[in-house]
Amino acid sequence: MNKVEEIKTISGVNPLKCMKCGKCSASCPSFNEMDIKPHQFVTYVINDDVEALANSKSAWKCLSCFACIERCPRDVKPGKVIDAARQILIRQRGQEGLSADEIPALLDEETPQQLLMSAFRKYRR
Amino acid sequence: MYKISKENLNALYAAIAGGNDLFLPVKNAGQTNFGLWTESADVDIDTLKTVKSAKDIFFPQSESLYQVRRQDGKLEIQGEALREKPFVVFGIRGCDVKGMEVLDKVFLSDPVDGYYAARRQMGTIVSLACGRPETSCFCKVFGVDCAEPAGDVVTWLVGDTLYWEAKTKKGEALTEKLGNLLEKADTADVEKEKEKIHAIVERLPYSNLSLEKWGAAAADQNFDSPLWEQLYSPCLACGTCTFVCPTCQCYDIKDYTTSSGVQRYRCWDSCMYSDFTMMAHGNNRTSQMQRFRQRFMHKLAYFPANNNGMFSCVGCGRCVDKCPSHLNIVKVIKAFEKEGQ
Amino acid sequence: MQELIVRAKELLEKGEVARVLGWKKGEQEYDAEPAFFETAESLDNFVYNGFCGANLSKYMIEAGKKEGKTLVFLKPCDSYSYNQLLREHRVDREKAYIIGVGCKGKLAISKIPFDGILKVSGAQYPDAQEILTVETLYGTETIPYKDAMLERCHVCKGKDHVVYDELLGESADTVDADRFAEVERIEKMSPEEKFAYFQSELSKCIRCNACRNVCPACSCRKCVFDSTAFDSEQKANTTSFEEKMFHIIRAFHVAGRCTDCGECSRVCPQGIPLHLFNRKFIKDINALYGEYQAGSDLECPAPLTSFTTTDAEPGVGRG
Amino acid sequence: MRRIGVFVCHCGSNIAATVDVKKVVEMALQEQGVVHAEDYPYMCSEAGQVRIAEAIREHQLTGMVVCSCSPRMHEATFRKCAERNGLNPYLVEIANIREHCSWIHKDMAEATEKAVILMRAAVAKVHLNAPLQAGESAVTKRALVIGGGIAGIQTALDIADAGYKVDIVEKEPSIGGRMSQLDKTFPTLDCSACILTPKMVEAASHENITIHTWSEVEKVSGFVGNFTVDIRKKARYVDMDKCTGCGVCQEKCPSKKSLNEFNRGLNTRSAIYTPFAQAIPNVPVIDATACIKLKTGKCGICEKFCQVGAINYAQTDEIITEQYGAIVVATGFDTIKLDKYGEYAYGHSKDVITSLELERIMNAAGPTKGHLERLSDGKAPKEIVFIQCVGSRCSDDRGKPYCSKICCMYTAKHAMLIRDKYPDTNVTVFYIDVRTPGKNFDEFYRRAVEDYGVNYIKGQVGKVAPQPDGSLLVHGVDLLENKQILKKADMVVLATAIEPNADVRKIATMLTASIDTNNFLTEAHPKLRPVESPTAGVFLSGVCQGPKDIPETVAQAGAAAVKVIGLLAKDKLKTNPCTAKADELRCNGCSQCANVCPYGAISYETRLVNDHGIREDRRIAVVNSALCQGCGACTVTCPSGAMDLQGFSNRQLIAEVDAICR
Amino acid sequence: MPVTENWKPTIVAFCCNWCSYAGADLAGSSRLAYPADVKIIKVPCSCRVNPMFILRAFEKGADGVILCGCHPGDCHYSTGNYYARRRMTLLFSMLDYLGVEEGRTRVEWVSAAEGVKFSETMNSFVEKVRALGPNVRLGDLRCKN
Repeated sequence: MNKVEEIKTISGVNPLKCMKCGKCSASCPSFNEMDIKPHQFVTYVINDDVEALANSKSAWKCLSCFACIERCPRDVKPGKVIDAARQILIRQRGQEGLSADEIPALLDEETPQQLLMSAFRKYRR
Repeated sequence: MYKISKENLNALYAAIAGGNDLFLPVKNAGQTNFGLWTESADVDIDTLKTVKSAKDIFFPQSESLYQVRRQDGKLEIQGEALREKPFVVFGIRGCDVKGMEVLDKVFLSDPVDGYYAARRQMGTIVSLACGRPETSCFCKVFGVDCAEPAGDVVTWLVGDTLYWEAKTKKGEALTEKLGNLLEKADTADVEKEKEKIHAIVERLPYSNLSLEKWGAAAADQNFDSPLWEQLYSPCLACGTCTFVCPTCQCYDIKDYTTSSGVQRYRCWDSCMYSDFTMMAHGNNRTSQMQRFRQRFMHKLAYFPANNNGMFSCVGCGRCVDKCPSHLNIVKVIKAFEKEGQ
Repeated sequence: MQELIVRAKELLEKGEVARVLGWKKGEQEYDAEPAFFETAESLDNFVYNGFCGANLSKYMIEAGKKEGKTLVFLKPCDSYSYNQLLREHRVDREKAYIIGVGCKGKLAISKIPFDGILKVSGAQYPDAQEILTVETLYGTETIPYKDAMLERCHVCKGKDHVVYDELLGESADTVDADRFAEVERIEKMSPEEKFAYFQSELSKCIRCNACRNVCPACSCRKCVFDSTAFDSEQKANTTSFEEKMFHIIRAFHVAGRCTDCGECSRVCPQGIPLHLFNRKFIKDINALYGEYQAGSDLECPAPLTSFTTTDAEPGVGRG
Repeated sequence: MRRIGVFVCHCGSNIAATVDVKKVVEMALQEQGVVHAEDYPYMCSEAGQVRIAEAIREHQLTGMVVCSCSPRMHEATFRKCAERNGLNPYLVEIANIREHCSWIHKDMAEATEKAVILMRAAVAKVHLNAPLQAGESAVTKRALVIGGGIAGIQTALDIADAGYKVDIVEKEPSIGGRMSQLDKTFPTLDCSACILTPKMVEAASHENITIHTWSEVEKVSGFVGNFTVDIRKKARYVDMDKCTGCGVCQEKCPSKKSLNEFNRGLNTRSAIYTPFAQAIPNVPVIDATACIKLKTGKCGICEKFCQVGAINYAQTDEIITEQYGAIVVATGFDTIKLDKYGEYAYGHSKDVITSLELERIMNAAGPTKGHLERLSDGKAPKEIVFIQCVGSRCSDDRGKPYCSKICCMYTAKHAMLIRDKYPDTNVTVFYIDVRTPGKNFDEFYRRAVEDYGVNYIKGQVGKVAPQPDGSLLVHGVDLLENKQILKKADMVVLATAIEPNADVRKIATMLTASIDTNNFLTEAHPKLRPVESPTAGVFLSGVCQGPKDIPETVAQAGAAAVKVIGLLAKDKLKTNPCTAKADELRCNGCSQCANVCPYGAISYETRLVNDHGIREDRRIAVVNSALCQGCGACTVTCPSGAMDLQGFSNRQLIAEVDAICR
Repeated sequence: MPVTENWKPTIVAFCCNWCSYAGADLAGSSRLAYPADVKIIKVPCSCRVNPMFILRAFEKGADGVILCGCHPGDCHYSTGNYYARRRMTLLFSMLDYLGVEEGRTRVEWVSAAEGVKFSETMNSFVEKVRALGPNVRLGDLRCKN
């Protein structure tokens, strides 16, 4: 399976459904940190450039807050697309993500719980 | 006379079935009817009366006559092949054998029915005496001796032994073929059995029906009797009596469209049905009373009138057992008997 | 029985009815036949005992064409059939005087497994016994009344008549089986087993039409299976399962109209349990469209001529 | 014996490229009764029809089969062709070898084999076809318009002007509909009321128009030309004939807390009310759920103050039954509910409003008397954000998959009006696309940008967050700049998707008119019959058929009116001759068929029947062929097969089955 | 008839004139392919389909029969498909009861706008019937020679 098919299978997203309304980007709390903006994710899939997406900063800046997934009017769900890109990367790298046992050591007062949860979601599947 | 023990009957059936088709009473879903013998068949020669008589081995309930095919815009007719393979009917009772005689009168007199004639020719009848006659039996009235039925071979089941006696050439040929499966026997047990059967027959409630009011003369005498109006009223106009009857011989001819053309077939019909002999102008018998009368008048008056006094009832009693309304030929005969007194 | 005769004679003599529809003594105790009685004397041959299973309601179609009222004796289950005919305008209530007679379960001679039966005692109404004594050519036997009862009586609809002018006689509670148990048993089979079962049963059918002609719901003047106009005429049986069309369609035509009177199974000369077709539809109708007893009333919508917008989809229950 | 002709159409290459038409002809000639078969490139063409005509004459055809496109396309063509040439039109059958064969199969052998079978089935059917004569039914020269908005009013006026009687049924207390709620109209910015009110008055005063307001359609039966409709006239509690519309009752009414529906619930009204000043009829209704007298029996103030004694608390709903020849559905639209769009804070903040609510706010008769102010604190908004496509173009279950069509234009209108009246108020429009096809539409939008300085930003808003200071923080994006935008606003206006009125499903069911998954009524043909429902005699006007602006609605209303006029102008309609018929010899008179007939077309009579010599009185079903629509429900209910459907008889269908299965 | 790889089922599809027949037309004009085994018979309404037609089709050699009508509530004749639904529910239940393979009968509601659904329905139905092989249980032997 090529990367494009893989990302479609993992995310369950049909990128062609996107109408480029930008609601995802408007909703994204990490928008300014991202090099590739949420509404652009699908373009990379359509253009067969999953590599760039997986190697983007955005892949790791996404907080998995799901705002874009919730609000997307076209059922395109950029959050799932970027998550799938991460998956592909993780699969390539092999198992070297965060494990549940490591979390207590990382805890400190300043770190928001939500961040940890999203980190866990991101790095540990 | 020969004999064979009951436990060896399967070997006997197998031997008969070599080179012949063997029809005999087979039990299926609780009912016994004549069927083709196979190793797995549930043979039942203890049941006195099969639901249907053995009639449909010679005159099937429905049979194809010929096929018409359309080939390149032309019609091509292909007749059904006549029976060529010999067969044996085993376990047929005296009344049903007598029934064959009635059918012969119809189908073998001019114009001869080729399909029937071929089957008669290829068929060997092995009859079986009735060890335990039933309440509804009245074959004696029609001159049938159920202790000594007709047939190519006659058999008696006495205890665990089947006695076998060939009566015709066909029967002898069959006996010969079976070779040493059968062993020689004397007639003493069979004679005793016959006596026993005759004694029972005397005690049967309908054994002494009087046919005085019937026969050829009845065609005129009984036709307008007011009794018919009383007798017919419970009749449901179903065809049970005709379809279980060993002598009813009416049929209808119909066409059926198949993937390969039109098939013309005939099937049993019943004079009890409202569409029996329906023609373009309508029906020649419009009321159920007329249809009901027809059936009994045919059996007891018209048939004897045309066949030297031979009735077309053999007293098997199936209609007595099976009529949903408990109407039957016995009640009809008795009603006319009483009328005269 | 005597009280039925007395009452019938009374009504006949008073001129309230022109004739009586009941059962007439046969040659044996067990072969009483449905009959019309037009005179008081003829009623001496009237009989009512455990063998009077025949449902007289269908005869009322013909009776309705005659002059004057007909007194008819209906057992509780027969009254459902009559009601259904009434609903379908096949009988004229004005021309019927209905005496609802008590029933203690009806017997089938075919269920008494002895050869050469000469006399059966214990089936006489109103004094039916728990044990029947059967004299035969080959000795005297006994059998419990219940064992000789028709299948339908084991799953009796109840002791109440749904239509009558007066009631005479007591009924007994005869239910000792689950009406749908056999249907459920078949439903649980694999398709192969089901097919084998029905093939075995239906291959016995001789197309005598007794089931159809006795059926009060099959009251068509001209059955489709006798009719060339539909190209549906069928008389022949040619294959091992050839009667399916007839039996499926017959059951379908009476679906929602069949009162489950059981006459079809009673009269089948080949002992085919035909009621299992009708009862399957009844069971489905009850489960899918709400409990429905055909003939129980004249008004409530029939299952196949009504609907709800939320009915189950065809194929409901499939895997 | 039938003499059947088979005509196989190539349909250019549409059929001939996939089906071996010569082979179909060859096989047709093998069929029993087929005396002629030919193929031709376009059977439906003039030349094709000439060939058919010649064949009918030459071969004295008594039946014909055309193997061509769907009967929905050209069955009528070929039937007319047959009729012109002396062959009863119902002796024609179509074998659909295009839509059902050549267009869906690629393999020529396979498609040809199927085409042959379809031809055989049609030939088998034609053998049993009987010549049928279309009956006639009278046309009731009166039309019903359901809905009294601009669509309904225009349709009614056009029909009435042509000289036919029209009734308008409107469920609200006044006609006028959505348009009466609008302030100005695009692209001309003329006052909505100013152009609508004259039409309302004209309708009310037209001698051919009867208006039933505060009324609903209860039941519809019958068929084209002969509908019977029950109309529920809801209790008004005010005598229409006595009331002078002075308005005193409304002033005096002590129950003033009911939400004002006309103002979209933005303010309140009295229990006795007229929805708006120009209401027609100008007769108030009493809201029974709010009226103290009706609820408790005490009060009666309006009755006391009414000088003409028009108040009648004892009034009840009244059902009137009327006959119509045609029915026009003009039930209009509503905005969708926004409860699934939590991110826009509609319902949380009073300052997030729908565009329709803005119409009321901008309107001089509205809740703020036309002053643009925040509903939360009454302050004039300085920053207004418009969000487009709220609930439109959504493929999820929160919104609608279609474009609501009117939002781009009314938003430009709103933006322009605000900038014109309040020049120091900034207006920002977040859009996905600006869609302005229409005469002077794009020019209008450009004026908003160029002349009025409206700030259009491409990008959908993600979230509207009410702030503690009462402002609204709009999380948007500028896709062209690829920048996220956080904008503080005083007011947010949502261009909410429109959807067909909630009642339309009920009405469609009553009319047996088909409806799509979005509850828009389906037109008979999307291009060629856009104002007709597939149900004969039912026509569509306005947004009930699909999103439309006012000029389009008025145009369609006129088109629907023309169709109605065309129908009512006929004295008789040809009825479908494919009706049910009972065979008196086989009918049991059991009444089962009547129980399933949706048209009440079956009745019973007792008559003397001669059944092959048996003469007796029998109860027999009789079908009223003017009422029967030919569905066939009765035929299956009939156990004896006495009831049959002409044109689709038992034997015909069985012949088709046999031909396919042989 | 022996089951071979080249065996093709005979499928009869009864389609109501107003919805499903038009849906089939739409499938055609949209070039949505489905097997040529499917042969459509036009009926005015799904309620016109008599159970006898279905049994007749099987008797004469059909391997599958499908009935398509307007969606419940959308019947052109307002109530026809509701009756059809009850009739077919009972009929199919009976056929299941007799041991006829379930995949040989089906009812599907297809509107005039559902060309895609029509095509998908036919594809899946034919696939199922093909998997079941030739219809033996409801066939009339007279038709098979």
